[in-house]
Amino acid sequence: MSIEAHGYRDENLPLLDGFHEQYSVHLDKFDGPMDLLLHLIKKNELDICDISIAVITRQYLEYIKLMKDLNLEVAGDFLVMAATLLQIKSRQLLPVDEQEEPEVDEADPRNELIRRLLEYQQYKDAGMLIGARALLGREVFSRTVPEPELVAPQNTEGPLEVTLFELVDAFRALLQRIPAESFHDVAPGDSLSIADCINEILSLLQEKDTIQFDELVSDEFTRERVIVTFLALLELCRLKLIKIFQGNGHGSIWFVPAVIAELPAD
Amino acid sequence: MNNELSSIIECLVFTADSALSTDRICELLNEFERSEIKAALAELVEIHHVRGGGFDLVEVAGGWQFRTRPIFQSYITRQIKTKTSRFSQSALETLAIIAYRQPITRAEVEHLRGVDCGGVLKSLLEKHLVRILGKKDIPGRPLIYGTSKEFLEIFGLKDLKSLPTLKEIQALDAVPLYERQEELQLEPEKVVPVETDLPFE
Amino acid sequence: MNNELSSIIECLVFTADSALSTDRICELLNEFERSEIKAALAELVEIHHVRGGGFDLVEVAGGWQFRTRPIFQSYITRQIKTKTSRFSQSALETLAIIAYRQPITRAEVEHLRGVDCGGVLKSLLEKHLVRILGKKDIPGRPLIYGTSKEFLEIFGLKDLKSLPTLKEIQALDAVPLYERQEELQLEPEKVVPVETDLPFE
Repeated sequence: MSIEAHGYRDENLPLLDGFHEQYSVHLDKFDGPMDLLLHLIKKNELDICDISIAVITRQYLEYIKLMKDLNLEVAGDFLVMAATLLQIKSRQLLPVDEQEEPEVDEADPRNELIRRLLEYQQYKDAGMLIGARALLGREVFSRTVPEPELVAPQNTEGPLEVTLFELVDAFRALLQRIPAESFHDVAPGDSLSIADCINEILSLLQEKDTIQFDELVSDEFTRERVIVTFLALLELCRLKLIKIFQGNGHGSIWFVPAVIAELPAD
Repeated sequence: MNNELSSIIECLVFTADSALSTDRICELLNEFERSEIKAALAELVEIHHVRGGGFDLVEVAGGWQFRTRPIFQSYITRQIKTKTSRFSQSALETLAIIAYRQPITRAEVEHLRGVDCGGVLKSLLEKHLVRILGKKDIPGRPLIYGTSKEFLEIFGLKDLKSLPTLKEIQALDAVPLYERQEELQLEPEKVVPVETDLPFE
Repeated sequence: MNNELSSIIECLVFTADSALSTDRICELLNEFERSEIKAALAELVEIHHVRGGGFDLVEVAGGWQFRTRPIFQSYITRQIKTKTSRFSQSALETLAIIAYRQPITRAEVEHLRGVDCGGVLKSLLEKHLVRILGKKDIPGRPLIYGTSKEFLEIFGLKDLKSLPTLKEIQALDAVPLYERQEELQLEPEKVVPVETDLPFE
């Protein structure tokens, strides 16, 4: 768990590669920078609410250096925290401006970090408590053998049980199975896709009968949004799913569903 | 029951996936004598018989099993009739395609799945998860499908816009660190907003 | 037990394939009053608790289920494989944050943990411990997450309210963390080396 125990001991390790995994196991014990900070605070027997930034920062950076010496990838998250620590440290070092009124003197620069650490510790402890419970399928077990009658073919009257993630995951699995070129608009990026916009309009039309063009773009009145919405409407019109009206000359554009609700002939 | 062995055997029979033979119990609990185990089993049968609950410990072909008492059969049947049904993989896949690619025709769904979807589509229509939006203006005028209001209800979605995008799900995949850093630069909203003033490294 | 209703309920709970909610029992046994059913359930819990057999009737995830008592774990695992793997610290931390703070976005979880959580989140989603609740009505419409019914089932929680309160956790803080960790290491059964199903790290 600690760096001292497993890190420095073998500095002249001839075949570092072979031990790479062993190292990473120990180093990874820290689930991120917050976890490492908490460890350092405990190790130095500091009070979270009154930590010595100088001590913690030095040890934190040593740890990161150790990770690098061991050729371990240092996650960006660790570097962000290093920057935060250095920032706090530098703010503490700045001479207090005597011109400034004492009333407005800045809050302790450590405060935000302390608040985050306290909060993090709460959830870390909560996680430990939850993890210490007797788990189903591990410490406790429920009955596994179904009653013979219950094996009977399931009927379909009951409510459906499925999660959203399963739905998305099914689609994702499908996309992985079929060649990418079958899809033209799989990854629309961050930009709006016409397909999304069509979905949105269809969904709105389930709720009301008429929609005004302006309503669709009012939330997000950008050039891109207007164009995409317009293209979506044209597509819907082409598919004969909606009818479009426009009031006088430059009046509002309205549209209504033009659904032919027919049942499948089979 | 103050006999710990009985409780242990009860546990084993309870969690076994089929009837558990006396031989097998003796094998699993080899620190106990066969005679002790047999006595404990007899005691267990007696305990459950006397308390007269919903189930009994019975010896069926090949071993021991807890079985509900036949007089309650009619209640169990009620439960089966209204059991929640789970989605088959093909139903889930078809529904996902329709959800993400609507408005879509059956031929398009089948092209993506590579198999006939008539049966699945019919069952989704019957469950009111999918509805017919209209007819497509191409030769043959095929029906086009989309998801229904019930679909949104089942998945707890406010509207179709709330469907997670594939990109969002894919973003959950752990990305190697070096790649992740590059990605951070490319996606400005994802960068943690604070703590950027001090250049480190 | 001379109460037939108790036996019927016992039957239903025993044959159900997951925890059976009080609502569902009332629905299945609509010829009985809800109050009668609740009294019978309480009686059943008592009966099984008193007899102290291999399993108990427990209330989890808003429902009722027979579960073996934890002390018999080592006997049960002689015949069946454990299905649930131990959770890594990052999985537990993430679960705790989601459980206490739901609905919560990935960015919020990551802010609290100070670390990227994509991989952990995905794995929790795949294990059905966490579910997507929808999208948050803020710019970018990020997905929001919450814990699932399976989370309560696996961790044996009656409902979210039975999570340890954060106040209790603070009280626990009186014991220094490292001492607690050493304590854990002293118990050999608790240090399980493999984490086969949840490759979080």
